[in-house]
Amino acid sequence: MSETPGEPVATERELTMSRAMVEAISSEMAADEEVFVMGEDVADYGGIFDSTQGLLEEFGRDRVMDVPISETGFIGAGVGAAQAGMRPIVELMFADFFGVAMDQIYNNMAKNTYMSGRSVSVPMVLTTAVGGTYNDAAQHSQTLYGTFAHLPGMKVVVPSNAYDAKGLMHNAIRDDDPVVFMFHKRLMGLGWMPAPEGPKTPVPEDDYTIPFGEADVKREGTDATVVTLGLHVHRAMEAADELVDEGIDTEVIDLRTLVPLDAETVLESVRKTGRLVVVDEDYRSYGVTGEIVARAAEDALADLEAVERVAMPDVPIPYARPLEEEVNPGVEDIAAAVRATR
Amino acid sequence: MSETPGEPVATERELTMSRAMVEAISSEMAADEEVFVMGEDVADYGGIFDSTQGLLEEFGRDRVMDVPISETGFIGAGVGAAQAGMRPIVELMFADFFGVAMDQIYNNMAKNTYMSGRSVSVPMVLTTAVGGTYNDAAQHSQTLYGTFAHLPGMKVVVPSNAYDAKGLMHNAIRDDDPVVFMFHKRLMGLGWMPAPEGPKTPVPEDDYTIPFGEADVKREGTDATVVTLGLHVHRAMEAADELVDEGIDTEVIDLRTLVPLDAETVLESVRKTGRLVVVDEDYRSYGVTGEIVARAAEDALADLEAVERVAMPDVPIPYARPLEEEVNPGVEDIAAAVRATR
Amino acid sequence: MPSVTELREIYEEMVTARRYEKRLQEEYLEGKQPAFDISAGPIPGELHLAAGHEASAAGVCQHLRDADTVTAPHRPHHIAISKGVDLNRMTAEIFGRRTGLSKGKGGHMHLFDPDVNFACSGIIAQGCPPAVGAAMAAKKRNTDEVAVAFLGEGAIDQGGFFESLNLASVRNLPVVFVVEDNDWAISMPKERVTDVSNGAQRAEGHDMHGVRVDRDDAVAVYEAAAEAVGRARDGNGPTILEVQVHRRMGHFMGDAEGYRPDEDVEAAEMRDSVERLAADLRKHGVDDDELTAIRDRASARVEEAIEFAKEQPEPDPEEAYEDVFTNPPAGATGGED
Amino acid sequence: MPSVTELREIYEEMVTARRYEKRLQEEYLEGKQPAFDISAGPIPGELHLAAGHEASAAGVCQHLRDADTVTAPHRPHHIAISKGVDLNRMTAEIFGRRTGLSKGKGGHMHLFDPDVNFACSGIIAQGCPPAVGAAMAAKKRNTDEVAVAFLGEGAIDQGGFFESLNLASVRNLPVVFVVEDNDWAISMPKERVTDVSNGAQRAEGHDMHGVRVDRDDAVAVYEAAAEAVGRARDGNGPTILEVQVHRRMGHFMGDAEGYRPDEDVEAAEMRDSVERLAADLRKHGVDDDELTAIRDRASARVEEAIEFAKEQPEPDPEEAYEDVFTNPPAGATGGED
Ligand SMILES: Cc1ncc(C[n+]2csc(CCOP(=O)(O)OP(=O)(O)O)c2C)c(N)n1
Ligand SMILES: Cc1ncc(C[n+]2csc(CCOP(=O)(O)OP(=O)(O)O)c2C)c(N)n1
Ligand SMILES: [Mg+2]
Ligand SMILES: [Mg+2]
Repeated sequence: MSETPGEPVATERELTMSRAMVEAISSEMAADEEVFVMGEDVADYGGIFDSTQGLLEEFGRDRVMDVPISETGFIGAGVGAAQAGMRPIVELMFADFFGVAMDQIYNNMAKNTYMSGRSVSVPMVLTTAVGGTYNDAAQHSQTLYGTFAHLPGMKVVVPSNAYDAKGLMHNAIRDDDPVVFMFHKRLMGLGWMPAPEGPKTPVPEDDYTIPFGEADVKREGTDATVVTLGLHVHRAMEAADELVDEGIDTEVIDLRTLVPLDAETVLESVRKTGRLVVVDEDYRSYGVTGEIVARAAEDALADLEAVERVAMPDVPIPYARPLEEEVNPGVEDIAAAVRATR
Repeated sequence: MSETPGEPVATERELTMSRAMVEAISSEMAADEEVFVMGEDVADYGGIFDSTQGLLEEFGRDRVMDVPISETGFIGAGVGAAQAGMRPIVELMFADFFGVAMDQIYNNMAKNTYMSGRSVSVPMVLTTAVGGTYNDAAQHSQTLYGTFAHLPGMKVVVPSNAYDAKGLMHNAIRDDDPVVFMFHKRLMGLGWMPAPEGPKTPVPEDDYTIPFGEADVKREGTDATVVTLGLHVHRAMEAADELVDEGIDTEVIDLRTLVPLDAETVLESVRKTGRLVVVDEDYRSYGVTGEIVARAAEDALADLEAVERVAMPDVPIPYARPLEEEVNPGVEDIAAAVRATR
Repeated sequence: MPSVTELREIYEEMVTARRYEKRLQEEYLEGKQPAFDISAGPIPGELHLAAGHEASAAGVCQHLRDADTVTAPHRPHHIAISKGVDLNRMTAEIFGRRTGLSKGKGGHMHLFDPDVNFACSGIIAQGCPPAVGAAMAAKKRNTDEVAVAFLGEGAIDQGGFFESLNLASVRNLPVVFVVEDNDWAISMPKERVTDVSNGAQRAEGHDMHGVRVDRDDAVAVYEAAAEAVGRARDGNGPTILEVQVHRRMGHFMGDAEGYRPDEDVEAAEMRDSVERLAADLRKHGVDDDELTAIRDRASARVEEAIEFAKEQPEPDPEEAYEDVFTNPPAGATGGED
Repeated sequence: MPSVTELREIYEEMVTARRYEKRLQEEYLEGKQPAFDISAGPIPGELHLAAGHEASAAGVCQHLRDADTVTAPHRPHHIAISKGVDLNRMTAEIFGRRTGLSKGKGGHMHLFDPDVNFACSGIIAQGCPPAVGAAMAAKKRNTDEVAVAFLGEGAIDQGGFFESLNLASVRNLPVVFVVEDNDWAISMPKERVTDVSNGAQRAEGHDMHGVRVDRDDAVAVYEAAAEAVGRARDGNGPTILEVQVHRRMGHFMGDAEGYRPDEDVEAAEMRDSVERLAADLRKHGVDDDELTAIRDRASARVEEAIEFAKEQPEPDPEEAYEDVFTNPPAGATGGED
């Protein structure tokens, strides 16, 4: 799993996902003066979702910069600084706000490498909070995984636990390309938004990287393949546990990165189980679930016996608890979909 | 096809797609004072791609408004005017520019109906030019079909010919919901960008509507189903003609609208042919081709014998002719994909 | 200068808003004890309270009619109350109930009341363009309606605000941009994010009018707004009206404000526009009994709204699939899950 | 006041740019006769020429070094030339050749030359934020490098411009925003889209410096730019520098300019900054022979670049799949078609 020389030392130390993410940032900032952090409320507040907690104290205001509520301005400034050779980590507070800055994100950040014939690089990390489950409604609950993954030129990373978050963040900062690092609020381990079991994991103190494009088989199984990411990795694992009692042995795959996509691991699994369930917190149509199903249909059609998609339906995300619970795929929805493949 | 009382009178009069589109707008403006047009260069210029040609002369500057290069400002103003009961037609000159105004488009225009529990409506048409083939490179050649279709709350229309453009535009303006009307530059019949054979069709002088969510079977066939939209309808027809000589009888489906999606017509065809080829000018991954394949895999898996996707690969759109030709799916690419399903 | 009757109305709106938010806060925190858990308790989601902002909304909206449009940001309650939004249904919405303004779909940042042309959005400055559009509609229809966009001082660095200024100015539209300057954008003090201490100065880049009310004072706001709204109504174009207000609480409930100096919090508490207006009213001969009566009436109305909300049913889960479209397509996508 | 040597350099850049674009125009239109077909002829895509804008770029860039950053908009050639972009490789790029600056992938709106820190973008005003970022990098690294963002007068209504002003101002960054005011944004005259006739006035909303050069005159630009660039280099913050220029042609090749009064075209042709500078040079004792020699040198350089470009090979189709990433992932998505 690790690309750094030597395996990370085994550890019992458990970290929340936010601590793990910050540890990677802090280590890279200490190692390289050119790495800096910029965003709204990243300094004194430490990030609304603790994504930069403690960095101001460690590195000071010059390297941990609060900026005006001007996402086009400061994300574009990140692009400019990255092209000048620095390695900015820029935070878009919620992925839902992408619409005020999307031109910088996808017309400059994502395309400049290609449009320049690779004479310039944009070694920038765009961190952003995603996801629902706490009733923040239509403008603050989306994951938008499909929206970012669809547009070429950005690597798109979605960690589901602390161990991965640290390794993927190290890789993101060291990568010479723009990386969109989408962290799920519910996984961060915030005091005011308890995380489920799972994302808090043992995390080695040393640096280590997790390469992009390597999905993680979280649970091996022979009867059905559940492909998912982010928060829903944990829900899928819970569903898989539940299904054991019914004699259904589920394989659960955590994609970890959407771009690059590890289609091979998905295909291998589908060839084995013949049954594919894709679970996504993003909208159902024209997104992640469609892509994964299409990959399987293209390359493993003969083995495919059943296909199910479990995703946010094509509605804006509602506010009231029973409504949000209805649309956000739950453990029971996943279990039912697996059953439906039989 | 028509929802207006009585069938449109048969006609020999042929119009370009741009003339047909403008005819619908003009007729609706004459009928309803609340319809107006706003955008960059929509007045004296008549739209860079002739999408508003002649409207200034007919309706004057109050109803055909040039506006500053402030897409967030004027698209958002369209939302406000629509919520106040007017029926604005707002032009985003190129779909590629969505990133400077996406928040108004998908956080207000698309979501306000739902977020208000339908106490407000947003009867607005967002027109926008899409597509490549003339070497306008990475920031002016995209279709972004998948990007718009993925986000719920907007109806997404992609006409492939003059007859459809008029009927769909009438429907778009009369619809009480936000409609994104994506017209392909290469189909408009511009003097300086010759259209292929096909989009110029007979167009009745009377008003008529084409309902959303009804795909058009352009060509019946028994051996393979090609599902596509926009410019590539014409390329698929050409490929189908070519394949006849090889004894392959291809069905070609023009989706016409992505939201709502007429999955039923696609499924019926796939159940018949067993072979599905999806052709799209948008990027391959996490977009239209994945969705259509997934629909077929979900609901017609048993009938599905082969699946192919022909789309823009996941690269920004290159400038030089041989490069753009390589990435933009051509007639030969489509024919080859159909052959590959056998 | 507002009449005494108007002063009483303004006062009543302000104490209604203050009382309302105090009660919301109590309800919100209930069930979030001892550890604050955003997903627990009777009120879902985030909650941004506006205690200390009331003078701005009350002073401005005194000049507005139901037909005039108001757009508000993420901190909308005081503005909604002054604009005359139905308090019962608004509260039901905030509690996530089926009879809420948006049937429980919108929530506290997405309140819509078309009867009084009120709407809000949770995205910074993005209420400005729709307000410009409402003003555009008014002008096209030749009415004398106006539109007012409220936003925070942190929002005046956002592109959508500037584009709105320019569009309003070049088209001479009847719109007023009311900037509530509470010195903070979450944890970021104003001077960290802009060099301009008076936000109304942004007007100078657009040849439009800009004025700042430097005290947290409803009467001063009323007077400045009289001019700004009057200018718009008379067809004389847009104005930026910046108003000094004070954030008496955290940015949202649960914000411990570790970044904020104690003196700043104390200062905000000292400069209480509600108290100031009460003193003004006393000067105009309104006695304490009458003030108490107003406050009691406000409290009663607030209690009624909260009672109403709590009695309302929650929406059924399947309702989540409704209301995406006003004209739902026959074979609509989505719905299944 | 520029020295005579500097004046000569400025003149040479201006005539190079003028000549260059004349030749590009000829090449572009070749193969598009008799009917204009955008997809025909040796130069692909759109072409936005800058004849009449030269004084701005030449006057400003005279103060810049290779290490300074310049971002340009959709009309970039004169700026690229003044910044010292490699003319041969730039031309090869415009012709869509494999040895072009971007290997034929970028085209005329997406020219990148990292050797002289030049980049452009086809999206209005969106070169401003990256220029601010380059200035931020310079400041963090404690160099005295500056960044200059060029844009049109139509672009100063775009949100990204304002956000850049504010960010540059509050962080006191070494950046100059050069607004080339040619009175037109495609078919829209300036007064139709903003009330502000002097774009430098936008600075007032941000407490930053703003200055307008009201004549299309390289010497005046040089002097104003000396101050603006000097201010940036000395750590004294950003400036808007607006420069009156003239659009001598259509917005892009193929634009028949039906919307534009004949007098406006004539006026643009009369006010020729190249001629004006030649007259200045003559006043400084530079004789016609020398001017002719400069022009000949420029022409020769232009011919060489065009010859070079035409000799270059086109890219192979498969090269389309390369260069998406600097660190391409092992099992990359994309590629297949
Ligand atoms: C475009 C966008 N960026 C960031 C946010 C997150 N956010 C919500 S409120 C807020 C601070 C707003 O400050 P201000 O405008 O001064 O209003 P206040 O909260 O002080 O009333 C921020 C940054 C957002 N909602 N939208
Ligand atoms: C965000 C965005 N909106 C619209 C356009 C289309 N467009 C290209 S150039 C142009 C006019 C620009 O005018 P100005 O800034 O004055 O520059 P000029 O062309 O006059 O040099 C427009 C509207 C664009 N490229 N980007
Ligand atoms: Mg504030
Ligand atoms: Mg211009």
